[in-house]
Amino acid sequence: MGSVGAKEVPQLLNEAGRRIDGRGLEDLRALKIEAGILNRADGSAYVEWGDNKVMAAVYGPREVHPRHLQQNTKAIVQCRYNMAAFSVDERKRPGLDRRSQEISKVISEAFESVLFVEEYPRTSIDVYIEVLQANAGTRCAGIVAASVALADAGIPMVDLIPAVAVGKIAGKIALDLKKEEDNYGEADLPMALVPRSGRLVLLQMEGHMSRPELEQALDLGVKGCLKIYEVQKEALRARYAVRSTEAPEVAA
Amino acid sequence: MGSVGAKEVPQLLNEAGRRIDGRGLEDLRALKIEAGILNRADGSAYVEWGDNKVMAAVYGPREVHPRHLQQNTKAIVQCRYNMAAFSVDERKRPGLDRRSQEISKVISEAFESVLFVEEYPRTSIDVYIEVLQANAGTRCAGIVAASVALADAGIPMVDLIPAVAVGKIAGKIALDLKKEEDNYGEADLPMALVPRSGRLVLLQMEGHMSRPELEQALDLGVKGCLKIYEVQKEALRARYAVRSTEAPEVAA
Amino acid sequence: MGSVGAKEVPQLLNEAGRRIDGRGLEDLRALKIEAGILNRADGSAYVEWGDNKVMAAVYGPREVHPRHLQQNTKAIVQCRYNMAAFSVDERKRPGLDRRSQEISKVISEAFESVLFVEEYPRTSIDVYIEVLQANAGTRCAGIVAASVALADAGIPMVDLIPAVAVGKIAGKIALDLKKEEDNYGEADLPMALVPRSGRLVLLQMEGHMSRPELEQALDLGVKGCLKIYEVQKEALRARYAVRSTEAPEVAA
Amino acid sequence: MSDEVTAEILTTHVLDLAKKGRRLDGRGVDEMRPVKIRTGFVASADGSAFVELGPTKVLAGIKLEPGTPFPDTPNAGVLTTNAELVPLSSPGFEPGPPRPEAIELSRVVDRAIRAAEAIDLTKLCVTPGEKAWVCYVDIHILDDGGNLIDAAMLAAMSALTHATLPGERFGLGEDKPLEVRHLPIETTFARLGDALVVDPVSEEESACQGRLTIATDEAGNVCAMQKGKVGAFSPQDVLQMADRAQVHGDRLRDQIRAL
Amino acid sequence: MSDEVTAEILTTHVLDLAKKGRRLDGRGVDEMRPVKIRTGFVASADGSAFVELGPTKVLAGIKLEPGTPFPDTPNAGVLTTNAELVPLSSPGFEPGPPRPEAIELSRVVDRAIRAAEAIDLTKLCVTPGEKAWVCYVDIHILDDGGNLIDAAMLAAMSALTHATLPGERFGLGEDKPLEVRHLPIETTFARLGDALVVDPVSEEESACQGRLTIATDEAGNVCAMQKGKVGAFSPQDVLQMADRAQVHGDRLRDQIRAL
Amino acid sequence: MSDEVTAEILTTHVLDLAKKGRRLDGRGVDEMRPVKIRTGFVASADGSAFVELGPTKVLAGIKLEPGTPFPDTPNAGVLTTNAELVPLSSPGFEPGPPRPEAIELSRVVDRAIRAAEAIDLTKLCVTPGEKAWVCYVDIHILDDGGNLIDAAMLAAMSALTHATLPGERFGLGEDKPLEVRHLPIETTFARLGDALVVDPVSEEESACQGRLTIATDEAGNVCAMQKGKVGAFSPQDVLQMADRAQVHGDRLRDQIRAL
Repeated sequence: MGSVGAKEVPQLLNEAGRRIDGRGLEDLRALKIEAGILNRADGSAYVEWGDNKVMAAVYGPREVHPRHLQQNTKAIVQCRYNMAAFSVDERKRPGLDRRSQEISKVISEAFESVLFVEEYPRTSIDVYIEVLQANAGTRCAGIVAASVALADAGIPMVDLIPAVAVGKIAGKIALDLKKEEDNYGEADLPMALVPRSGRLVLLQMEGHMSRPELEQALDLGVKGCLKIYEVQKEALRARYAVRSTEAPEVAA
Repeated sequence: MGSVGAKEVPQLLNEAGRRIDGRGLEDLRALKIEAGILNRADGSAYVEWGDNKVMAAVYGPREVHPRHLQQNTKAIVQCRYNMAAFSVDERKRPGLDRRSQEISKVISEAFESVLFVEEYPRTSIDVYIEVLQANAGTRCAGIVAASVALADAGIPMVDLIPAVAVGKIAGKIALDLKKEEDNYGEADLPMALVPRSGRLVLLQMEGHMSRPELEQALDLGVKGCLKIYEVQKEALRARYAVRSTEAPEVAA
Repeated sequence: MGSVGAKEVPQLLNEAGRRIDGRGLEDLRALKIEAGILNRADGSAYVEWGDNKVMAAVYGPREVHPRHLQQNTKAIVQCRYNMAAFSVDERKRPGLDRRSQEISKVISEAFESVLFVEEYPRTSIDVYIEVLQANAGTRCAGIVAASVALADAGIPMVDLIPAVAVGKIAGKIALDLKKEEDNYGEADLPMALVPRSGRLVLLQMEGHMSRPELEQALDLGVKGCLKIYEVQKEALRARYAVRSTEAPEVAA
Repeated sequence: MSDEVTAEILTTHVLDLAKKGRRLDGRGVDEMRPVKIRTGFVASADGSAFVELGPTKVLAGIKLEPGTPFPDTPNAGVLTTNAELVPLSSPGFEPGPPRPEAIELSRVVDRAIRAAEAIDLTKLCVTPGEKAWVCYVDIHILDDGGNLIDAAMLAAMSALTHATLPGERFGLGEDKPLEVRHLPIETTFARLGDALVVDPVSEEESACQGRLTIATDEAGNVCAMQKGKVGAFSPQDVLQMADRAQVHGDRLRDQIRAL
Repeated sequence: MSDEVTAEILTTHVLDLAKKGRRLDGRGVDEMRPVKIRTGFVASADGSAFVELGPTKVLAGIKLEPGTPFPDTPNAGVLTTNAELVPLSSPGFEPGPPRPEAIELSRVVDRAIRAAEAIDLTKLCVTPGEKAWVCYVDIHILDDGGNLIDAAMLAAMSALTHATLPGERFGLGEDKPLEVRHLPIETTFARLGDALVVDPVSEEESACQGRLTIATDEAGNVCAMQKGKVGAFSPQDVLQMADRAQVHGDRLRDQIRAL
Repeated sequence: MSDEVTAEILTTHVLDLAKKGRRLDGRGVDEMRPVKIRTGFVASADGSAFVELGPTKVLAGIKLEPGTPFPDTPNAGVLTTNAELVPLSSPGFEPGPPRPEAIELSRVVDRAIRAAEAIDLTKLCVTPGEKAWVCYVDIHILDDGGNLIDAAMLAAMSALTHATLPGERFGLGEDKPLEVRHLPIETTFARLGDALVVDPVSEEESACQGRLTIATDEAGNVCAMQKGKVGAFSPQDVLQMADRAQVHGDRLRDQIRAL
């Protein structure tokens, strides 16, 4: 989208309807999720998704810092999305820029929509997302990882929330854009779904979509999320399997 | 005053003793004050004065943030004078620069001099001034607006405080400088008066004035303030008139 | 040390084994210490050491700001090492850069190692060091001054801590480097000693030293510290002498 | 009574009203508050608009100054949008860096202007790679009566639509109107139970179970969306709101063009 | 006893003394504390002065470096004044951005130097629009015994008066004395009831009902004024203090010139 | 039980163990935790290494970009090291400017690389005084299991040793390996009573009476030292640790070179 005045636009879709990495319009990039990869955090997960590498950690429910943010009737959810300086082509200055702060806000709101915050008044549930290598779709990868990390931390949720971006390339609605598609495509629409209710807790969009395209994009995104949901659950099953093997040792 | 190394100085006073906008040395620019123009604020006022446009809002007395600034024996008065990015010829970076912070300080002290702060211990009276369009004399315009906003908020004061700058152009003492006069004049002396006591609660000056000129300037400034005082009172009368018309409706 | 790509290296040691200012390898620069030079501070000292001029002040034990840093079982020691903008050849931007923050940290830890912090729970002992003129060795000069200022403030310590840097110039271990020696030398090793225990509470090093050179450097540094220790004690004796002369007057 | 208790009672009240198809200020579910726009308010700006959306008051000012293009877009000018919740606007002001709400506001307005390609930035290039116009859109929120995003966007687009490229001031040719190619409008909805109300007031924003902003253009495209606040929407909700946003957008575009 | 109670008792005491024409340290109403000035204190600076005003201690250092003139004054050098209340100086230090008192101090000193045209900035231009000297005046407050403005101004003007333009260090000609055209001095007064006392100590500044600083030059002009603190002055008060400031200023100018 | 009480009990336990020559995790006094290094972890970086030192996890990424040499070293490239204790790594994270621990960590790693002359910065100069490579070493602490300095240094040197100078991306010649001249390694010790234990875990760092980090190079030199934490060391302690640091350093250098 941000390609005003840029020089050459690559061919994003070939004659056979294949994308630059060979995928069809409705295909996801390869996705790998591992839960419980950090020792200090209460819950954690690592996601490799196409060329994205993202780590998430959860701390809490715990005391609120700074104290004046504390709420008497519920937990607050504080998400911090951050990109490593070396995660992108041109080195990014360390620290939270305005983009990161906006993303942190909408992800915080997405998770607060599925956490039972009233159960933990006066506490904070802190969700940290570090993008180690970025290739479009990092906020969705962050949500996917953080969902699993929250489950790994044992924090009750309505549901895990899968997330994916749908876009428009060469006039067609396509699932899960990679970097070149995001840079030279016509629209980008990231979303996060609560599978149990069929409702969206995160939704952003920029570009151009007609009303029928928007309908098609939402539909494709929901389908994509449901596939991702399965991978998330599988990662948690693998994690619990390890834990239950470990358990006897600890008990012995 | 800040015209070191500048190229051409305009003629600030013609043969007939008229200033570039046709005023005589003791004339004020046109002044219009409207009270109660904002909904959320406890009190507010809007001032158009020559080519200045300034808005003021008052909140309080209310809890002090941050808490450690609270005083047990009196209210604190916190003024924040700010210029909009687009209020000046060359865009100003948003945020409080050192000039704005200094002006905020002296205005805070001016108002604390006329407010009954001992009546409201442990609270803050917050005065916010936004300069939307600037043409010399904005701190005085801000004080004029804020005075009316404080009265509109129903906060008891010794008196309203009118304010005006006196300057020196082409060797003569002149009232209420506009931008070119301020830029190319020889002195600028902003002041704020308590009409009831005849004393000054704000006084600054830079430039060159001999002892007799200083006396003349103070004298002219006091006269100017007394004219402005009438416009302030008129704005409040108009405001109370509206309110008293409204009152029966509310009571009915 | 920081001389990558620099043009010409001066001759740091002549044929007679003399350094650029005529000193031998084991000689200190001239050192003058005056205690009690400030009125407001609880304790203070001024040090001239070669071309260094450093002032130190101590406040405390007193209430901790900000409050959340307070510790229930001991005093915290907060040192702030700062260089004046005009203290170096090229003007330094005012404010604490990362170097100053690191030095502040290691000095804080050095003093906490000799103060009876358990005696003053929930308080802060604040040590301020201002470098007014800098010529290599300012952190050591700051420690020397701050030690005396702490004693002047009457805060009990295990011992005064003298400090000095040892370095390597033209392949030889040398005591108390001055600026050119520091810039073009091969190593710099600042240390602070507790004479009573023979132990080091501050130790840093950068450059190149073989194992035998390191041993020689530590040995030379300890000897240098013991000389400085005498000057510190003399400064305090002079201070107490003034005080005891003053005392009768006060009592009268 | 504590603030939290007051807030809870108000939330319940707003949601109860919504169940009966009613709103706090008596409006219909799809009824916006009246919009007043006054352009040319600030003489020191190259374009400006004072917008009232019911009690909400917003002032936008445009400044155009020569600068350097970004290295990756050497043939384009630069657009910078900044919204400030100045402390006049509500009792909630705190000193310090801008809060997430203010950052989101700036970015959502900026994104819609940019995504709709409202300004052809290549027209703002003076010398490729060297000199280009920087277009600053500064938005002052003066009185917060709710739905700041829509009010800020109306102010920004009204100010841009009536702005001047000040060539003479910088020796870069004659003054001429800034060219606005498309006119995106943002429309915000809040979910209150099953109701999706347009143009929420502050109390509705606090009570809502999800807020959605949709930017449309005059060609019938959706150009930007932003879900905010805790809560969720079904895809059907989104499509319904997109249709309604288009209607509101078209009406407001007419109003701006008629100024 | 709380700090506030202590402060109140001290204020009452100071005001009671003033009624009888007396002051805390026994001085007369128009009597300044002794001024000691030592120039050339800092070898790394291009000019410096250590000033003691009674127990108040201030160190000013001048640095001159080549830089770029401001676009609107292409023929002039740049003057930058910065005063720091370093934490040695009093128990009131707090980390963080400079507080309003420190900002006011810097600006009041800067304004007087500038308004009096103490330095002819056009003489600091090297190549118009391209290169000019930047003159940094950095002031360290080391011991706060009250009346920092006057002490800081004395330090700044003493340091400037004995500063060197370091041409050789930057390949810009020979070293030569920095030319000081005028010698403004600031004199500060505090109102204690009906008394207007010169050169207030800290306790008098806390107790006062208005503080006024007046800068004069050697030609008998007032060049700058700054009212500070809560309180008020009649125009007659101001004129009386202007006369007294001129006398003190002339005396201190002689002292600086005699260094 | 308060945090402070818990900490005190743990400290006593750690020190009691040390008296008997034992450690919390069963290691010997001179035994390091196992080191796993994976280079090339981040494709967007010009060099990277993911290092595990027991449970401690650190990721370093190298970026090389053209920039301007410093005026006082016109013939040299620029090295910049930055370590971030990202909030994933431990419960102690607080928003705001980096804390002294993080600053010390960055500077200690930076100093060792620089003092050992690991990179010949003159080889990174492109055009003297005008263009030179800037080498950014960014270190992310991901999981804090203690002894961050050694882990960060291992990650930095592993990433540098396997980094590429990306000439092609910037039109500055062919890509080629970044030349690493020396391979400094840092080894950290903690004093627990009379014991000097290598590679302390977090609890040992909290309990210790002094921490010393020693960087050695392959020629048997000590290149950098940093004493941290409250506590003290005798010169004999320092020499003993220097000998031990050399042994550990040589072993880890072999491990990095064998990657």
